[in-house]
Amino acid sequence: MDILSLFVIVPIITVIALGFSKGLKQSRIVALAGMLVQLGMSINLIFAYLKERAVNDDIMVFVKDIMWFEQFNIHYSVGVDAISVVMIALTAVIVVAGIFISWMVDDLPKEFFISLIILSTGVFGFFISLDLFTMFVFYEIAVIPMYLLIGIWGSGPRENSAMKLTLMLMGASAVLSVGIFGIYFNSNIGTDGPLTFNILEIAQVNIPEAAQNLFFPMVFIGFATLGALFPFHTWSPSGHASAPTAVSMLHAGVLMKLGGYGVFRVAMYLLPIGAINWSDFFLVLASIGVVYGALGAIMQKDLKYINAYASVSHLGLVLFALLMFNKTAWNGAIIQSLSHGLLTAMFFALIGMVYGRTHTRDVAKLGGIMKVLPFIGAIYVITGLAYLGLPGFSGFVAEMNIFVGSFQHDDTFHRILTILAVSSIVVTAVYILRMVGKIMMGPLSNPEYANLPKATWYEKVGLVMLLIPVVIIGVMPFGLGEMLKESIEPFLERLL
Amino acid sequence: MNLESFLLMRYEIGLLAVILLLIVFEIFLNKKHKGSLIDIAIVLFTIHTIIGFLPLADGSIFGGMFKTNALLHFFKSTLNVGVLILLLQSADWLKEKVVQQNKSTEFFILLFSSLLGMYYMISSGDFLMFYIGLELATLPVAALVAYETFKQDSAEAGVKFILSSALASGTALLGVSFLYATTGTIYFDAMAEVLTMSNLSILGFIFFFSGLAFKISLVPFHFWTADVYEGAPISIASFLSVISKGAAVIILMIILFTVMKPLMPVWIKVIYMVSIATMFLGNIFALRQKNMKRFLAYSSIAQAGFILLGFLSNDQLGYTTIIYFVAIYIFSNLGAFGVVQAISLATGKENMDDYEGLYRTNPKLSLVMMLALFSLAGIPPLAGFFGKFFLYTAAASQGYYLLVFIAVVNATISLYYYLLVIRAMFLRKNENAIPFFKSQPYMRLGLLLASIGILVIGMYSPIYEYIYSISNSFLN
Amino acid sequence: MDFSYTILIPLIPLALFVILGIFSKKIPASISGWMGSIGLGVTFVLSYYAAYQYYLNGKVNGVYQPFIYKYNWMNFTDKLHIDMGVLIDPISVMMLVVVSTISFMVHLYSRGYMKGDDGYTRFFAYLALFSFSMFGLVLATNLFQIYIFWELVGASSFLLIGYYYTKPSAVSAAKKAFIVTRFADFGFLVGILIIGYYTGTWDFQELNNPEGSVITNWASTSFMGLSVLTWALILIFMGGAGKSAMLPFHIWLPDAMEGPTPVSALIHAATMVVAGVYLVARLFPMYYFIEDGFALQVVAYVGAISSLFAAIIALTQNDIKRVLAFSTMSQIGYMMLALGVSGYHGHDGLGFMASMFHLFTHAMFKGLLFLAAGSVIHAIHSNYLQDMGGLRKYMPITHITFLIAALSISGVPFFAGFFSKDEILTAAYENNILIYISSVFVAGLTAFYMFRLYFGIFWGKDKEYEHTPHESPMSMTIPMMFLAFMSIAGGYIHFSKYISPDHMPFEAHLNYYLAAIASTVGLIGIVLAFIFYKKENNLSERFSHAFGIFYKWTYNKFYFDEIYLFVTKKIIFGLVAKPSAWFDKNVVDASMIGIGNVTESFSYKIKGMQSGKFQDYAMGFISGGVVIAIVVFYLWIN
Amino acid sequence: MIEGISIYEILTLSSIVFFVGVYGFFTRENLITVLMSIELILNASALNFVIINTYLYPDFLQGAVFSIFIIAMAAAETALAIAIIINLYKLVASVEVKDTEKLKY
Repeated sequence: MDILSLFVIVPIITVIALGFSKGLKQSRIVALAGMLVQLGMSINLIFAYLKERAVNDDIMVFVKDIMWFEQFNIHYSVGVDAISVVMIALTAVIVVAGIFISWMVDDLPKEFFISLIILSTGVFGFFISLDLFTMFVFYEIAVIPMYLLIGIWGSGPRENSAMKLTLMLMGASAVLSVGIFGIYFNSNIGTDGPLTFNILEIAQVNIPEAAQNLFFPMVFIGFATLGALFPFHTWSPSGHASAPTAVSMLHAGVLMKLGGYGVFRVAMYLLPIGAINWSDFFLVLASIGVVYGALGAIMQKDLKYINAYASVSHLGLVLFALLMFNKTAWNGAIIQSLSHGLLTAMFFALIGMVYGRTHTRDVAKLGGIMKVLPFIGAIYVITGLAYLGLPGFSGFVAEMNIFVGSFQHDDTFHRILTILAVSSIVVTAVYILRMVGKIMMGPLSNPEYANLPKATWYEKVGLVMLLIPVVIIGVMPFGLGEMLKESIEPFLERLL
Repeated sequence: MNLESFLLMRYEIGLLAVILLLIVFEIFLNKKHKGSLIDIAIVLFTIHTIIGFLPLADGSIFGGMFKTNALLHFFKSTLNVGVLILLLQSADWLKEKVVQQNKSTEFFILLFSSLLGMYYMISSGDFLMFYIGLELATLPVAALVAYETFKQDSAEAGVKFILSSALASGTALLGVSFLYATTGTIYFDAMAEVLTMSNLSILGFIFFFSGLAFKISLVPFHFWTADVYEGAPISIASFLSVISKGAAVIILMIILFTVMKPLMPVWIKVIYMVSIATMFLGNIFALRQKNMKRFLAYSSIAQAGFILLGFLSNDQLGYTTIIYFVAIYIFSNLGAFGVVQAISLATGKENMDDYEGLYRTNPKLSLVMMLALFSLAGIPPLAGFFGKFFLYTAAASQGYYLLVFIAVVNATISLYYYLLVIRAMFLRKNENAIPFFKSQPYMRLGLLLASIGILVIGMYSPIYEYIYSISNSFLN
Repeated sequence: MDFSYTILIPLIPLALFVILGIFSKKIPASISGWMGSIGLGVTFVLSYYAAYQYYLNGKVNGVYQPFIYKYNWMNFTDKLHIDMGVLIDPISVMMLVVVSTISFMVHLYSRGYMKGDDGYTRFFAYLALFSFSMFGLVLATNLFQIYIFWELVGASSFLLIGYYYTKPSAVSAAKKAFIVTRFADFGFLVGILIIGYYTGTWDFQELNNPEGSVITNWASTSFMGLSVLTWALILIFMGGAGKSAMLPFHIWLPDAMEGPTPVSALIHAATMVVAGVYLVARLFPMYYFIEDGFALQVVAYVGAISSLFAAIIALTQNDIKRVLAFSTMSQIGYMMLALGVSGYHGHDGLGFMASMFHLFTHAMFKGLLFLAAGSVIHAIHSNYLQDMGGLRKYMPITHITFLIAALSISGVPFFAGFFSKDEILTAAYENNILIYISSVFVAGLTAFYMFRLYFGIFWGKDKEYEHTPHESPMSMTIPMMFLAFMSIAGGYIHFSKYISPDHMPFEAHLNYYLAAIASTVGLIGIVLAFIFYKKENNLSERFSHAFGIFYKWTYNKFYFDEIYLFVTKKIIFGLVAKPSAWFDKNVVDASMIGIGNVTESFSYKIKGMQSGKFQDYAMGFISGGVVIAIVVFYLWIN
Repeated sequence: MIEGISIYEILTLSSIVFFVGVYGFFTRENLITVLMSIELILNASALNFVIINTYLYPDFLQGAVFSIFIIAMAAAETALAIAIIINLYKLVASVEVKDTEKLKY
């Protein structure tokens, strides 16, 4: 068995094992065991990758290719570069943390963990796929469990939120599929070879400009909807608000990253001319998203809504950076994906903990929680500071890469948008501090809160697991940046 | 003519033997043991199905009126498996409701006759055989639709079905007569050689097409579908929606790609329009349905619209995807209908609202339903996804990106209403949920087979490759 | 010479922060206080040792040489990268001394001041974090490193202002401080980006080299009539102005006094707030040479105006910490204007030197003022002047040290402030007479409001105290005494020997003529304060009535807070954020939902098609066929 | 082949019969008369086959044979339809079209 396919097989085995387990205690242990194996493998993968990279100059390493549907030339084809490796690690961390956070899920625990792990299977599969078809399959596998996860274990208007989320994302994937067909049927232009879904092979041909112009927006919107591109972001706030904690974590932390990753891996790599021709248009949308999401977050009253709009803003920055077409910005985009994934997951976990204890997420009703829950409060403040881009945390590294990269364009259009995007750091500070200040600090808003139970061990483990990589990236960005840049290079070359 | 050439009709002869044996059993079986007829029928049909998988030569008999080839063998076997699953799913219903009325043998005879008609219809080599097969496939079903003689709905559905289908076959016949007028022959091969594009032939095609479109329930020839499904017994609705529709799709494919080949520029346009209309209307009507049978009726209308995408690709890719999708569709729809059947049988409830909270009481049934619906909606890794994806590919291969776009939008709409059922079963909690019940072994086996089909056909690519390898065979 | 040990100066507080932060629950208060103090004591010693070593032996051919130890932290592009490292040059060493002194003293002082507080360990953790950040800022080798630590000091300032986090006013002050400075940092960051793009480097050595390509090529790209580098410098100064509470970003500083008083002393008087000054000083060659010092003019005027503005406001405030805060702002304005009027070579660099000198002395006496004020507040549990009076009897050490500091800030001869302020006035006089006049006026105002405080607190009538005030414990008074010593002795250091823009020592002489004017003005201020406030009388009230509206404006700090509130609440929240939230809900989201609703209602609209009457179905069947036929023939014929 | 009458007249006739049948199908309110209309439609087709065979392709009897089968099928269809209608009559005591409108939408 090759090292990558295990990332799909282990979750599947876990799901099967979960099928046979009974009750909360068994199922959470099974889920945790499976995902800890996954986490161990993903850490191992980082080192294996570094070792392999030293001797292997291919764009992708650990490539494994099995013919699947011969007539369509569909392969089960996997391989990774640095970007997928770090994304996989991110996913594994968040999934494990998510399991810790849902340690006490009471309703249908087995089904909960099954859905969660199926979702993560989709995500893992997506990150290792080199074949557009396989990638698309995993993409949809990742989206669908969301419906059940939000619908069954969610809160508030969960049914409508789940429906909106699923339909918008599947609608986006529908648009994406048209784009994929467009790529597929142009994949042998100039060569006499068969049509192919393989990303690396398609990258060898130059799809005609007219086709690129037609299909780029489809592929881009298809992926970017998942990355909360304005104005296709509205599934995200309500979806997040209704989702149970671990799902919000996984969703904002990982699933939304599929968007940026797909844009990078598919849209821009395979349709470079289209990307360049459309970049201005989408850049405007992404910049609007950055500022607009931040402004939207200021006005929200529900903690999860705040965070959801913050995600719109931060992921807008990812798309924004990707559209800048240079190494620094792309490096920033990827680090931002990682950083945002971890931080949002932390935020959602914290919100979940607060909500689980106080049964409200209304900013106006909360206050002074830090006094009662010092650990949660402290982590909340740290997360907030990290989120607004404080040096020493991953967010800073990401944002600075993005800003410096974006600043390499010296025309007025890019300058204005860049400065607009930079201004979001101020607005981010406003809403983050408003939230932190209101709910964690200040006098205790409700005397009943004085006896809230303290953070439990599994909550602490979950949070600390997420915090560690945030700090590591923030303090020691050098290795990560170099590792990523090497992998970015071949993708960037297509655009230049 | 010799025995060997008769053996080309092995399926037909086998099925006929089953029918005759059943009549014999009916005559000689003690009245008290009439219930065991069901088991006998199932066993006999299983044997027939298994024999069907044995290899068989290609060929044609009766001067080309009856043709057979690898594709048809495959498809007949697929229909057999479908009918077998259907029988398994309806065995309990027969035992509980029909045996008392002493009508179970008729049920099998009518059902198998209809299947026999389909065999002949898809194997036909001229319009006469086609017509006879079509009528043989349709008329017993009409009787079956009205089978629950004590129910007004059933009778009403029967009336609607028989009258509408008579109109449809009348129209189709008029079309055939026009085609006959332009070419002077009713043989497929001969007609294909001399058919040219002319006003009369086009008119003939359109009339003929409307007759078949009625069977596939394509918009605007679909109106009967929902009413008949709702009124008919669930097994029959299921039969209409999977077996009957599947057979009609195949013969439509054969006729369009062989006989009507000269008219291709015309029928491509017709298929294009009808496909869009069918997808949209089917979906939009399905949105607000509360009755599960009606719901599945509209959903199957919409699915038919997707199938048409495969017709746009005039090559092996197109044929393969059509057959592949039909096979997948049969399993998926049987899964859905099977669950509806099981619940209806246990509780008499057929409305979506009654399904609320079903997962908490009957998790396995709900899971089968979910698999079936997600397969219909085209969610990976279930078979329906592969079927739909390849249909899109077929259409896109000819550059019909706009149509593919419309189709994927429709797939999203369809996801909405499939999710409504999922919502009722999984998301809702209900005090008065359908209590836990245990289905009979036949039903469980039927659902299991359908689920396996849903899970395996898509991911296991050799099935697709096999279909691909035989899909060309009907052309010669 | 090897200065690599200076890397320990930031690292010791960092280690302290990590240990105290993680184990804040486990470590008893008594130990954490000592840990912090000893740790900072070590940095204090190291800093003084570094200063000793550097100022005595750091010269080669009469020029102070920079010593740089750095490693590559993050690469952006081929050229642009961030280094983390240590830059030892005259001003950074001077800042090390300032920061470590004040920080050490504040640590010592806090052991007494914070005694019995719940978050004692947390407090020392924050202090350690701040010290780390500030040292990092001071020692930065490049612009981006400064920015990184700049943000970190902002964050630690946020944490420390909001230390009493259950108090809403503290929380909102903390938020305000962070957001206002963050807004200013936005400018700073854009400035950094501009510099990075147009010069390809952030390294101070390359940027500041007067013969280097950066400075000589300043005119190569221009934007709206000015060199882009000038814009960058102005934007960078915006960041500096934010941190240093210059107009119009000063509004956070008075509110920041919500933090514990030692914090005010450390951060909001002595060290962090002068970061802006340090930043301009750091980039001084750029400011001076690019576009003939246009950006430096901006610095000068902003400094002068802020200085005057703050001094006027300070006259009327009743919260003693706020008076000190405005005083700080005013003094930093001094430092800024001194930089602004400075030249580069030789004696022209007097302003630069004076600014650094004043930074040094100001840190000592302002730190002391805050510590003394803290001592007073500690004793009577109030910040307000009305609640104080006659305390000299109860708190002799506080009284004396406060007096020394007040004399020093007022520019009374032989105290440290006299020397540094005099150099500033001299530099201003030589360059810009308008700024000079304003500065002299400010000197008078300073003396007046400082002695208003002094007399208000220590003289006048005894107030009714709940319990008799008593002198603070030794842990608090010893640091005060040390700073009092420095507030006198600091003036006698020959700064021009050590610090100059071009790193070449020069001789600066006291201009007795100007010194006499300044001293006289200061004394007039003191005398006026004596008349007004020595004894209880109604003079001050009569005067405030006489000034009427102007008094009211001053008392309300010229309504700056209200203007900001209006802009943020009404314009940004009300006219931008709220509408965009509304737009999102009612247009973007509604249109997505609308698509679904329209489809569904369409479904209900057309349900009549399925009328239930099979004859209608037949009609549909036939007419459908006819329509297809019509369309096909239409299409086919075309 | 009838002297003096061309294929057009007969085809016109069959078309008229077809559309009379269709019209009848649309408008009759009694199920039995609807069934009769269907007979007209089927007869029109049968007529077409015979006429086309006779006038255009007299060499083979394909059309004529076809028409015989049509007649047979029509009979079967009618028998079945009547049976179902009778069953309906047993249930609702009516053979009116309006009594078959329960299932809709």
